[in-house]
Amino acid sequence: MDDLYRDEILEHYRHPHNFGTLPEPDAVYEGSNPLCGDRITLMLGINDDGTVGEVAFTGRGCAISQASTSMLTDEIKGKPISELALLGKDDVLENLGIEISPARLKCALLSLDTLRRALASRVAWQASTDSDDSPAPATSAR
Amino acid sequence: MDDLYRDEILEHYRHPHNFGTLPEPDAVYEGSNPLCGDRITLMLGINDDGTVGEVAFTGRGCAISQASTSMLTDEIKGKPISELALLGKDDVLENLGIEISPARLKCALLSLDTLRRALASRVAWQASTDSDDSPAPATSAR
Amino acid sequence: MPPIDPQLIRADFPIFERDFGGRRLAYLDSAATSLKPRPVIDAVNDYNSRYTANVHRGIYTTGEEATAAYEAARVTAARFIGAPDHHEIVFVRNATEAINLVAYSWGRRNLRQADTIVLTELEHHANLVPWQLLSQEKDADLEFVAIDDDGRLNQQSFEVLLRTRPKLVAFTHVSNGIGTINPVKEMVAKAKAAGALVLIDGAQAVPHTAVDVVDLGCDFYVFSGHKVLGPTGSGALWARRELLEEMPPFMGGGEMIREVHLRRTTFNDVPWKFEAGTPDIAAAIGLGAALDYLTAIGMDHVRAHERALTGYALETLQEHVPDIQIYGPPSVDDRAGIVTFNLPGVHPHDVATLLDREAIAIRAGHHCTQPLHERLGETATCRASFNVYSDRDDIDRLAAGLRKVQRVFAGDGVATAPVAASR
Amino acid sequence: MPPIDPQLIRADFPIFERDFGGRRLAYLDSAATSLKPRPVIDAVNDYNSRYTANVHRGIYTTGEEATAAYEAARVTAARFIGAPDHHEIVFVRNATEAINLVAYSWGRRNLRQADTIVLTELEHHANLVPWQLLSQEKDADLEFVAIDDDGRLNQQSFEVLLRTRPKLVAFTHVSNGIGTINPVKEMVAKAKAAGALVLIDGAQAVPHTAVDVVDLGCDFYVFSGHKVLGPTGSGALWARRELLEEMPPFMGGGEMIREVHLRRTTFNDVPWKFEAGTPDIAAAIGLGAALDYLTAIGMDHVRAHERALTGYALETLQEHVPDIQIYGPPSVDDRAGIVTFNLPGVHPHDVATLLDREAIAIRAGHHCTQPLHERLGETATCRASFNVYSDRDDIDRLAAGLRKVQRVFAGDGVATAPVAASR
Ligand SMILES: Cc1ncc(COP(=O)(O)O)c(C=O)c1O
Ligand SMILES: Cc1ncc(COP(=O)(O)O)c(C=O)c1O
Repeated sequence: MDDLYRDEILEHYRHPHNFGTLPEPDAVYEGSNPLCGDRITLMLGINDDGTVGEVAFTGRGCAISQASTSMLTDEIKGKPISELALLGKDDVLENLGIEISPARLKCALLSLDTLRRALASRVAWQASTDSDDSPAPATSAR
Repeated sequence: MDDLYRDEILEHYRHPHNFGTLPEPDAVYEGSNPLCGDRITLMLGINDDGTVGEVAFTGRGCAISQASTSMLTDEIKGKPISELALLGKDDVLENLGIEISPARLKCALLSLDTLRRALASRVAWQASTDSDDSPAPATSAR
Repeated sequence: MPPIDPQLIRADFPIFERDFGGRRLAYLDSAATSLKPRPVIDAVNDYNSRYTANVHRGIYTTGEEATAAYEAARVTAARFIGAPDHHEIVFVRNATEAINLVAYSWGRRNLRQADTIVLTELEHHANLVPWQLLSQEKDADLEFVAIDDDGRLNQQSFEVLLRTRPKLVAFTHVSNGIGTINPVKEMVAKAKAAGALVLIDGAQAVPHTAVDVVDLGCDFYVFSGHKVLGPTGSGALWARRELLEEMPPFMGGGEMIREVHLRRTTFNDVPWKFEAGTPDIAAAIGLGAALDYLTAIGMDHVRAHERALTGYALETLQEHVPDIQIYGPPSVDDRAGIVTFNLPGVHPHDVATLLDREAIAIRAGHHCTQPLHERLGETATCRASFNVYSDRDDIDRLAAGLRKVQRVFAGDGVATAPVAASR
Repeated sequence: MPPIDPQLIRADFPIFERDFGGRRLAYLDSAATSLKPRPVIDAVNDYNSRYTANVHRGIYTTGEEATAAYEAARVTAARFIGAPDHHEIVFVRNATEAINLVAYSWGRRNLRQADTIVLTELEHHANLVPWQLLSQEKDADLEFVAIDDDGRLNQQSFEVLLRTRPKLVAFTHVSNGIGTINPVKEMVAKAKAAGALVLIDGAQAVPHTAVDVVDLGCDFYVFSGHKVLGPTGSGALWARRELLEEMPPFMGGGEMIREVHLRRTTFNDVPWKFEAGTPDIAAAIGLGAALDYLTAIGMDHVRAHERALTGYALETLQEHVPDIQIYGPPSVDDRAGIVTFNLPGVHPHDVATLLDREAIAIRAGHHCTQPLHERLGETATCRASFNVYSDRDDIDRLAAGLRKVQRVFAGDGVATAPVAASR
């Protein structure tokens, strides 16, 4: 079984990194996978230089979705947000480092999908307001 | 092939007995089998003593339905109408004297079905009028 | 001696000959779909390779054979559920289509604004969404019988709702979510006394217990063939003949007509009025074979076997899997061959994935019963469900597999849910 | 060398190994349903005996295999008819269900009182009755393109009807009644120019000729799997993605939902939004195998083979069967592998019964095209129809059989219709 749920994944599941909330996030999104009931809320702080500052997430779900989110939050911290668009499915799967069957792909990719939508909602929200100090609206996806 | 379409059937088909119309029938019915397009109109004269007098039919259809009707009209002539209710599927098939496959059963039994409905419509019509000298209404069945 | 020897039965199911990493399959997802025995596979095969033809039209040998086999399956289906007249059996793709047929045909004709339909919180989405669509169209009301904490329908809530004098009451015979066997006969009697028509969703009942629609006293009864050892694409709607005769057609096309003119059409007799187009002939014939197979075993034996197995499963899991949480009625008398559970701190999807490595197939998710899961306070659960071919070995393997899952997740010795963790 | 060797092809169809009174079957009713080749039979078998499971839900090996095979069939079906996106393929039971789906979902949402739908007098009941039901509900109008005496659609009549600016134009690609191949692409262009959406009934086209829905330019295209060497219970609706996305659901239930609450539901993405309940998994997988089989042969070869065979049939029957009356377009360019005819003085049912004795299967009746038959002035006709496995021998046997029928009916030397007789 170790190849399927290697220790690192279980470790992230049991002790997720960046688990919690940000009081004033610059981008927020609640992603969900209704078939599984997985649900995560991702929050990003964005620095003036356009890099990711603080990151946090809350939510419930399976080991795969939780570990994938935990790993992704580690990965994006400090990165320019312009680079985040380059993150793809393969990066997420590489992080996990285990074989993901088609039925579990949605679990693995919920983190990436939520990140993309958080960034997109920030863009949409920036376009609709000129203020920068009220938090981005949290919307529910999918 | 002879067992399937014995000469007698073909003879009835080519030269149907009692083919034609009655000017003043006491019972009339147009029966049809929409799947085949078979259609016969059966007309009965009924004597004062309750026996079948003249009988006639018109219509188009396959050899089985036409021969079956031709034979049936021969058979009922002179019979008390009270006895006609006793005529069943087996009598018709016996008349034909050949094996009828399930798909052709409707062709074979159209004659009997039309006879029954002609008698039923006469009863209904008698119940609804007290006059005896106008012909029964021709209604279309099935 | 047990009435059913699963060893012998399993020999009829070719899937058990397949090698799954050195093991035979422990198939515990029979509530989703059942495996197929050889007589069913052969019946489908036979139609596809020896007498392939359309039905009701061909005046030739294979056409008559196909028609005879198709209509014989209808007679078999009628007999299997105690329908007095095989003209009352409409072949459909599955239970879902059967319910939609009733909603579209009977529902659109008979439901009026502010009329009420009573459903229950236990329903499969198939017995919920069609009524939502209908009630939205008609501006009618839906009401729901509540579930008690032990997973049974609250009869008092039912009786209160009946005071609204609903036009229709529709509920499941057996819950696919937690296995509850509802007291259908009594519920039908109450609903009829309140003047309602009653539809029963028999998708999880027909495979597992003897059903007699006349004895139940209901108006509509539906089931899926693929859950009762038959092929996918088969299923049946039963309804009382007068109802079927009054109902307008659902789909239009060939076969359901009597005479067609450009601007007007007269319709065929029941049940064909509801079977537009070329039916799934192979599936219907396969369903007939499945029901014959079960009749030969005897549905009382099937029920006894599954009841015993369910009891064994409840005991074994509770004894060998610490902290397991099991949902649904505690007594096997109120429970079909379905055991729904959760392991604290482990998501059902992870359970299913790890069990799959042991060639154990269970279902993880909401099982198409989201409202029930809301009621349970869970977004997902694990479900093990049985059929004639299931045995104690399947359950022993499940228990061992669940222990393994717990050990994997314990890791450092504590099974902690991430919800408890915090930055 | 012919591109298709029916001898070789026939070896793939087990039904030809069956003995019919010492003869092999001359199956000339392919327009009703096609025979099934071994790869299709095996694909169904395989699902039923090796990886039986429900789709889209099971987190276990067989569930993933079943899902992969089912969704692969969708991709195959999309490619087979040139659909740019496999999400545009909705699996249905048959062409009839596909048309009803469009009538219920698109039609009830978009059709208004006094709107017009243009159909043709050639249509199969499947492409007529659903529109009658819809137009009755909506108080909309149906108009019908006339048929010329040679069995082709009158284009002038079509253009006149387009001036009513219909909401929808629906017509058959190939007539199952008399074999006419309609000039679909030009008709679509005219209809689109008039602002209509266009639905094409491809039930008789997909089995016999290469189809490219993008090239045709239509909005909806439907076909049945069982006529294209696939299993009964399979079929597809193709529609442009935007249309499918805008359309409300047809049937409600599992699989077609995203989130279900007691009183409100959100729906799944297309195409699953339209696939409520457990689909006919085995049939869809079998359909995929059928389309792969035909792709390997090449649809251009299929068409060339059937075109040649149709030419041979027209010649042979006219030459060897005195007085035979043949309906439909004279040129094989305008005619698919369907030859419809009558023997004067012999009812089609009698023809079919007598041919059956020779193991020749033809169709006798109105072929679900009563309005066309009214137009022909016949209540019934005989129809011989071909597929890849048909050959000249079938046609020679048909011609000889028809001569025999004529001899039986001649009897006394004259074939007289009873209509001519009189008391
Ligand atoms: C042109 C045409 N349309 C529709 C149909 C209906 O097909 P099905 O019965 O498979 O729904 C047929 C088949 O008879 C057909 O030939
Ligand atoms: C209780 C119940 N009703 C209805 C259904 C729907 O069955 P199908 O998907 O075969 O239409 C199911 C199957 O999941 C069920 O368990």
